[in-house]
Amino acid sequence: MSRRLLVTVFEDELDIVNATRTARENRYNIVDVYTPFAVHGLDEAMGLKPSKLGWVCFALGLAGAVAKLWFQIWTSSQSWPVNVGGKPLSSVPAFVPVTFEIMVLFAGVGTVITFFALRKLFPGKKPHIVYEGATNNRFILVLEQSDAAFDLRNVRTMFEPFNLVAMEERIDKEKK
Amino acid sequence: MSEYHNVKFEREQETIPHRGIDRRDFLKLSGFTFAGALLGGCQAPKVDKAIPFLVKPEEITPGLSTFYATTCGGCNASCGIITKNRDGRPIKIEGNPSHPISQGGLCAVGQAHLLGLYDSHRLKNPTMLGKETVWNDIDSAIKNTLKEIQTNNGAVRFLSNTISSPTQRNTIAKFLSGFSNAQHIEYDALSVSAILDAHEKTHGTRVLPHYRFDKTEVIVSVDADFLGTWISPVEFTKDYHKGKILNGNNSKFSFHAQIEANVSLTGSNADKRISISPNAYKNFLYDLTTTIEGGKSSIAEVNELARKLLSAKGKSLVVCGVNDIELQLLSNYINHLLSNYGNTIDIETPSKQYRGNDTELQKLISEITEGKISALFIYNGNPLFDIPEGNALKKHIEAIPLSISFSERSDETSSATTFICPEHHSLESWNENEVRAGIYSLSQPVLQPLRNTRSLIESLNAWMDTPKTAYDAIRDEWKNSVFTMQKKENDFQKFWDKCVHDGFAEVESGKNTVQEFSKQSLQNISRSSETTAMALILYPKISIREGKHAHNPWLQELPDPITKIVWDNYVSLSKKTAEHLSVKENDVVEITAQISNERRTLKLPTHIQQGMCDNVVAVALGYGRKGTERFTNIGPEWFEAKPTVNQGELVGKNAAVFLQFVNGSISYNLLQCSVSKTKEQYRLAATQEYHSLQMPEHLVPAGSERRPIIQETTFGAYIQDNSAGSFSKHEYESIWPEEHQYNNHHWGMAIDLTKCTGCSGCVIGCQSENNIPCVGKDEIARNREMTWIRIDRYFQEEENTFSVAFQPMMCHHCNNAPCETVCPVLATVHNEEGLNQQIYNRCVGTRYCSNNCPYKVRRFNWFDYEHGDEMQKLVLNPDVVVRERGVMEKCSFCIQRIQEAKIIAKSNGVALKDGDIQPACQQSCPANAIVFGDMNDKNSELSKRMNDKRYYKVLEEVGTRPAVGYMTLVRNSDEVNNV
Amino acid sequence: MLLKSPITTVFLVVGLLLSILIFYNSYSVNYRIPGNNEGYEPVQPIAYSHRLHAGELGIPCLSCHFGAEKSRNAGVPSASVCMNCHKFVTALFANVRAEDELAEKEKRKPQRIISSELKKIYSSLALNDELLPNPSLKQTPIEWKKVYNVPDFVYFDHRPHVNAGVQCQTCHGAVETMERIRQVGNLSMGWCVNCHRDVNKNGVNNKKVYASTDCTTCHY
Amino acid sequence: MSEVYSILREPLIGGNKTYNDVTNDVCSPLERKPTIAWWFAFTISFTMLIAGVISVTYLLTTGIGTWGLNNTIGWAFDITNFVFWIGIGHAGTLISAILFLFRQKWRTSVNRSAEAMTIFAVICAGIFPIIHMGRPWLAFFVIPYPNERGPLWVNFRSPLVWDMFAISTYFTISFVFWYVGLIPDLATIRDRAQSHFKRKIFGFLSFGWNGSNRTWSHYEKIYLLLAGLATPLVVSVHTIVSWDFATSVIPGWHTTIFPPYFVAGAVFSGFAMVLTLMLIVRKVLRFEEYITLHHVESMCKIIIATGGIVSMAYGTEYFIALYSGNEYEKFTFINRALGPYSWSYWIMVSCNVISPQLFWFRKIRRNVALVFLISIFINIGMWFERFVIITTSLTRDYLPASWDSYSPTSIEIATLVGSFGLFLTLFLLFARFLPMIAIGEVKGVLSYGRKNNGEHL
Repeated sequence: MSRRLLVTVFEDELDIVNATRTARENRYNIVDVYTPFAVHGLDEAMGLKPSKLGWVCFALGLAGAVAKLWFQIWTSSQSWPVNVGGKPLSSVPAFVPVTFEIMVLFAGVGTVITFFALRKLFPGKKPHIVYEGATNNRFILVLEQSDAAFDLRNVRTMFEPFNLVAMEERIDKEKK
Repeated sequence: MSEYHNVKFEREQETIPHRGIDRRDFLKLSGFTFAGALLGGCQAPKVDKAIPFLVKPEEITPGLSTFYATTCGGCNASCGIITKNRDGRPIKIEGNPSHPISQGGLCAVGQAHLLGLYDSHRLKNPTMLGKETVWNDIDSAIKNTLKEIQTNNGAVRFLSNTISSPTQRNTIAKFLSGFSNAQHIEYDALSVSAILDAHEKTHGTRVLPHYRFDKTEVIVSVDADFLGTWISPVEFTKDYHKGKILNGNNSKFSFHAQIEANVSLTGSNADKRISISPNAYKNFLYDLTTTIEGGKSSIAEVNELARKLLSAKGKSLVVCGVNDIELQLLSNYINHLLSNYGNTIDIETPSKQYRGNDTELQKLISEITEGKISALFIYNGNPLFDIPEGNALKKHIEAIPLSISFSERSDETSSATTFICPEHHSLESWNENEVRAGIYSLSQPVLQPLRNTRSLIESLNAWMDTPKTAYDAIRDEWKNSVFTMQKKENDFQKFWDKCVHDGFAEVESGKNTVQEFSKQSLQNISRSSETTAMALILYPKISIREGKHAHNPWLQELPDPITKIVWDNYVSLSKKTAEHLSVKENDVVEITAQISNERRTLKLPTHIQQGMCDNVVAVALGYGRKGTERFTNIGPEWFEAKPTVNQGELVGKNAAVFLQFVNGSISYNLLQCSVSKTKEQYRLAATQEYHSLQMPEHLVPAGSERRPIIQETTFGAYIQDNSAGSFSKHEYESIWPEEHQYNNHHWGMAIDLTKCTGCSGCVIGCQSENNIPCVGKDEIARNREMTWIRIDRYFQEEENTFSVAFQPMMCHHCNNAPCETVCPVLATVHNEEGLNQQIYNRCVGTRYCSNNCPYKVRRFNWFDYEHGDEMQKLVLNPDVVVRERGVMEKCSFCIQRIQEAKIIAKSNGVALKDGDIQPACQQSCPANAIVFGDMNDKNSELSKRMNDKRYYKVLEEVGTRPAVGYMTLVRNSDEVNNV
Repeated sequence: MLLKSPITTVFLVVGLLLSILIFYNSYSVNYRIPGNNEGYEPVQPIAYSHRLHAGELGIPCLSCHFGAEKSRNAGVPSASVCMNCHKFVTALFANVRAEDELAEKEKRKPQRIISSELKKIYSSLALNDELLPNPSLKQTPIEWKKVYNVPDFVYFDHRPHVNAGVQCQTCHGAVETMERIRQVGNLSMGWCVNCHRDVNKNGVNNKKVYASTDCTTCHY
Repeated sequence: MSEVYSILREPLIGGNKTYNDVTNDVCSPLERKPTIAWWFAFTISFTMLIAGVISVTYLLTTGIGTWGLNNTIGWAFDITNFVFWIGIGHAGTLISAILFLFRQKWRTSVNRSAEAMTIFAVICAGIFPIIHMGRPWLAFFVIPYPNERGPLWVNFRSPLVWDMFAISTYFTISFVFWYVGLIPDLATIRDRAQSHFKRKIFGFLSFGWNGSNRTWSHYEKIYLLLAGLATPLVVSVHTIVSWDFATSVIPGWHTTIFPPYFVAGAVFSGFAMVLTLMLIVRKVLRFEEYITLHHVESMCKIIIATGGIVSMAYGTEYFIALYSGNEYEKFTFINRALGPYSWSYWIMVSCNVISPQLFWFRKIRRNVALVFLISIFINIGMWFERFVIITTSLTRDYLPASWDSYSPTSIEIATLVGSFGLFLTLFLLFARFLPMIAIGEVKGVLSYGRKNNGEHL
């Protein structure tokens, strides 16, 4: 199915934040906002829920730590117990450093990979640039013309105070 | 056990431990990528040959060692040795415990002369006028010339070192009897001729007494290094310690005073060391004599010694190492006054180890120089190198019509002679030595001659046209004389077999007839006027001695026990003298002396030696030997490496130029010389850089001026309290639970510092047992010596006292080994018998273990070290892997011996006995200082020592809990002068 | 990004690769860790058949490889050992009998039959066909190809194994069925160690034994 | 919501830049031909690198003997360099992670290159533990991989194994952190790239980034998480490095205060190195408006702080040693100050304790030339700190008989030079091909200290 989209372009971070907020307050259906850098307050303006990646990170870290600690104890006291400098076979205090490192490794790398997967980012992916300068100095708000009531004029007047730079309609072919 | 077997060592490729060169080289080449390592891992099957005997000799089983008792050819002392043969070739020499002379001990030289057997520079064939030839040709040539000489009654002289083999003596006598004007002259490079001469005068018999150090309570030695190089060091060391027994209340501990100028091994072990110049030796003895006769000396020390000596009449001993008849007469007289003859000095069954006669030698030299000689035979000696004016004789000897050397290599002398008829190496030939009256030590060949050589007996017999093998000759000799001197055995074959098996025979020899002591020879000895001139001492080093073994890299690289310097001889002088001459260590100085109105000079680097007498310089003999130029590139080769010997130069310089005859005997002390500084510098390489347990003054933290490494006390204090001198005990508390028990065996070691003389026999023993390479002078200078056992030597010099302590240091096999915890790859871990294992093939070489070792006993393979040429590689011990570059190594307590002993015990279904396992260092220790054993065995020799009050552990406070311990060093001196 | 490819990641990656490789390859023959010549079956200078001697004739291993009992090396028997029997046995019995029958027919003295392989032994000992010393020949040792070849840094000792009652076949496989000796087992450290562990648990043919797994049991 | 800023603060970025200016300024060095200065620098550093490569090859083919080490001193230049480089790395992580957590806005213009520096430093550091091995071709033995030896594992009690894990983790995390930060900028470059080829490459590298805020919100999260992870990591890494020594029994190594002491030292030296590089960069690439004196000053302040900690540590160490009553400890420290290697000790003290004190003066903090000079001094000083700890402690430990001295061979010196060569070469290539400044983040703080309409307060 295809959608009719309205691309509105701004040139300052405060404008885009306010524009987005107003759009949402006026019950417009916000598809996405494209900015050259992370604009603070935009999530809240768009009404995005805080990312859950924190939990992923925690879980992975824990898994890594446990696995590594077990591995160290197993290798040095089960698999082949050796008397090293008269120390006990499983001298746990000595195993802490490596456990910690592996925890960090798993948590860090794991989370990043999850993030890429989540946002379907991967090397060589074809970028989908909504509007020239989206990665330079343009702030783009994309609205969906969901119902017949949608009226471009209203939108323009609504965005006037936020010095709107450009506005154009598009038919979005791609499957959502 | 057989007497002779015929083996080609080449047959045994399969058991020579060649390293998997191909694989490892490939590894190195294949870059250092892990892919490379991976590839290196995969390899096509390596085709390796297994070549069995065609006809297997009865007693040889590949992989099994056979042992043969024979006699050491290292020096005249003729100690009893046992060679360990593997696949037909000797790989280790050890002391023969049942031998009456050496009693199981063996010195560094004795153990090292094994390497000489595989010396590729030994002559391959007899040579005539410098060209190699075959025996028949050379024999006929010689016989013809001999005929001429016989016809025109030419003078025939046979010059040799002391020959203590009756068979050889008789053969020579028989041979010479064929000539109208013939004589056999014996001399010794390290001559004690004056002792024999003196006894001829005082007792009417020219013999070398048998000194009984085991019976003495007071020993006064004037410059006699009897624990190091004098006459029979191993025997004397064994006996010496029979007089020093520390056993709680029933201890006995002899008093030993050493009067010397240079610091000798004996001096450093003395209870009291009096340092005086050789100029004063004579007066010292003279004063001692008068004091003992009842007079009084101006010197307190002399009176003190006299008192001590008189208090021990018949149990005292005065020995003098100065080869001067007057001094010897004096010491004989003192011994006579103390009625030591018959008690501590035995001249009725005298020693036969030295009988050189310097007077005759002097006569011969003049004969040679006057060109009176028409035939000269030189056997087992290198006169052109080691006698006074030696090098001057060269042209005269070349002029002699028939000159024959029996030297086994082309040396200074043999290169001057017309013919060289090379003698076997002592391990290749049948021989015997009458070491002492009634004690015959037998030598049997332990492998077939490697070269086309021939024993003296066979040569002489060949020239007499009475061909006879050495074996037959000796066997007959024994049948007719030795056998008849004993009662026990009446079947000769049995007797012979037993002797060959034991390596010696003890028989009843007739007592040597001795006259009453005659004093008249002493009449014209008087006190000489004191001089303060600079004196020069020519002394033999433990390792190189007179230079006979100068071609032996093991000995060249053996650190001198006192100076710790390797690969060179040098001028030792005291701090004061150095300041006076304004020279520093390594400055080259020139010694000048007037000898027989001719100016002699020698340039050598300086070594400043604490404890030396001022105004005295000491230089070691035996250096500058022909053939040592080969050591130029003995070390590893890389672009910053410096050669061990500069191209074309020799190792050290020959100090024999300063030798001269004084009252008919070779004098090693030159009482008048001058020393001057030169511009040159020459780097000496030593294995120890800091020489004291005292911390440097400007760095010393209050209250810890001395490192608590060596426990030391006096005999007096010991008797009061057996734990005298102990450091405060450290209570060890572990934060870990005691998880590791050593229930079966727990190996350990105890080293008695009172016994250890620092002779360094253990160092060579270890080197030969564990395939330790020679690394060359430059590596030593960089402090990269590879020896697993080193002997730490500490000095303590105060205004009037000077003392030395030796401490053998090897891996301590700590229960809580710091090296193990830090090794990332488990290449060094503990085994269930408490050993600290080092696994070479796992080691990646981080050197972390070595850094973390408080004893610094780990050795790293900085390069791929050469193990000598193909020939010398035959000495390698097949039971120990040759370590590759980049791996750490260290003392393993001779794990290969432990494993062997355990396997054998297991196969025989018996338990290991204490003493079954002896590491190489313990086996030959002439002082029994080292004891290895099982700490779990409560009755083991080790446990006994561990329960001794003197037992302590070094650096206990670090908490490493070592398995090696030491025993307090006790001296019979009045006050402790802690090293 | 290759340009910045860091030592450390290569380190890890290759470590991983390595483990995979070794894991995978420990089951394949063509990959070899040092000393692993599993399946190595070289042609020997003399086509000596263990199947015939040990199998058919049932000669016990130790009667030729007597070293195994008292020395670390089992030892390749010397030619003189062969001669103990082959002084008399010079060829397959069948061939000898054939010759005898032929001689019977042709009414002549049967002549001595010598198998080509045994000839090699005789000539190496410089013996002629009558097995008498042949001065024209000179003794030349037989150069067998070594099959079991443990790395230089491993000290294997036959004594404790044989004396503990370990069957030769445990390590050398069913030799009595082999025409030519083939290496059985890869001589890897795990191969040794796991057997040591196993006998400590189960003993050698129900006899309790103790086989140490200390490093210095084999490495010194 | 929108920025909270004080009108008293001067803006972080000078010269009223617009978003577009920022993009242009940062990207232009990548688009114009390399300058003479760049080529000059590159040739020098590359020659140094070659020298290093040659010496290392010689080392690997000949043996560790080509270094000046001996039986007593098993580590000297090798591990000194290792610790030195690891230390350098730490500043990068600190700037990017810790300052991020502390919301230090000024970090934005330096963090990118600081992180790059970290990565290159860790590469340099990582080389030494490998080449210092006697048999580096078996270095994989320290990895616990399943093997045919029984299997035989590694010794997890050994600090060297900890190092192996710490360094590899540290490298991976720093790299990921750096790269994640790089992605939006790569996208920016991609979108303004002229050549098709360049577009392709950056297109590949930028993971199809399009600036969607749904991505941004997750992105912000993981950035925070990574920062949160990197912070303890960076502390742990140098702690573990210090344990190489602290867990040993050698007087002068066996010291409990090492971890904090080493971490502080690491940050100290790291910032010195950042300054050294940044001052060059801002001159050569004309980044004065981005790396302002304000940045320089704040880094100087951090240097005073960490320098203070380090000096404190020196003092404490000495006091503890003398107070401990352990004669070996006592001796070691007296020996450091007065023994044969006292010169290295005093170089260390004068460079690390005295020279940073100058930063108390604002004038000096804002004098670029002086700051540069002092930063160099600190680098030298910190190298010597490691040398003093590692080598001079080894030269005289327990048994006087095994005391010995050490002097480096030409090979060792060449290797040290080579490691600098590698570091600089990598850094120059980075400066050539990637944005030196985090465009996205700088834009984020552009408004900092300005009115909304852009012009200056």
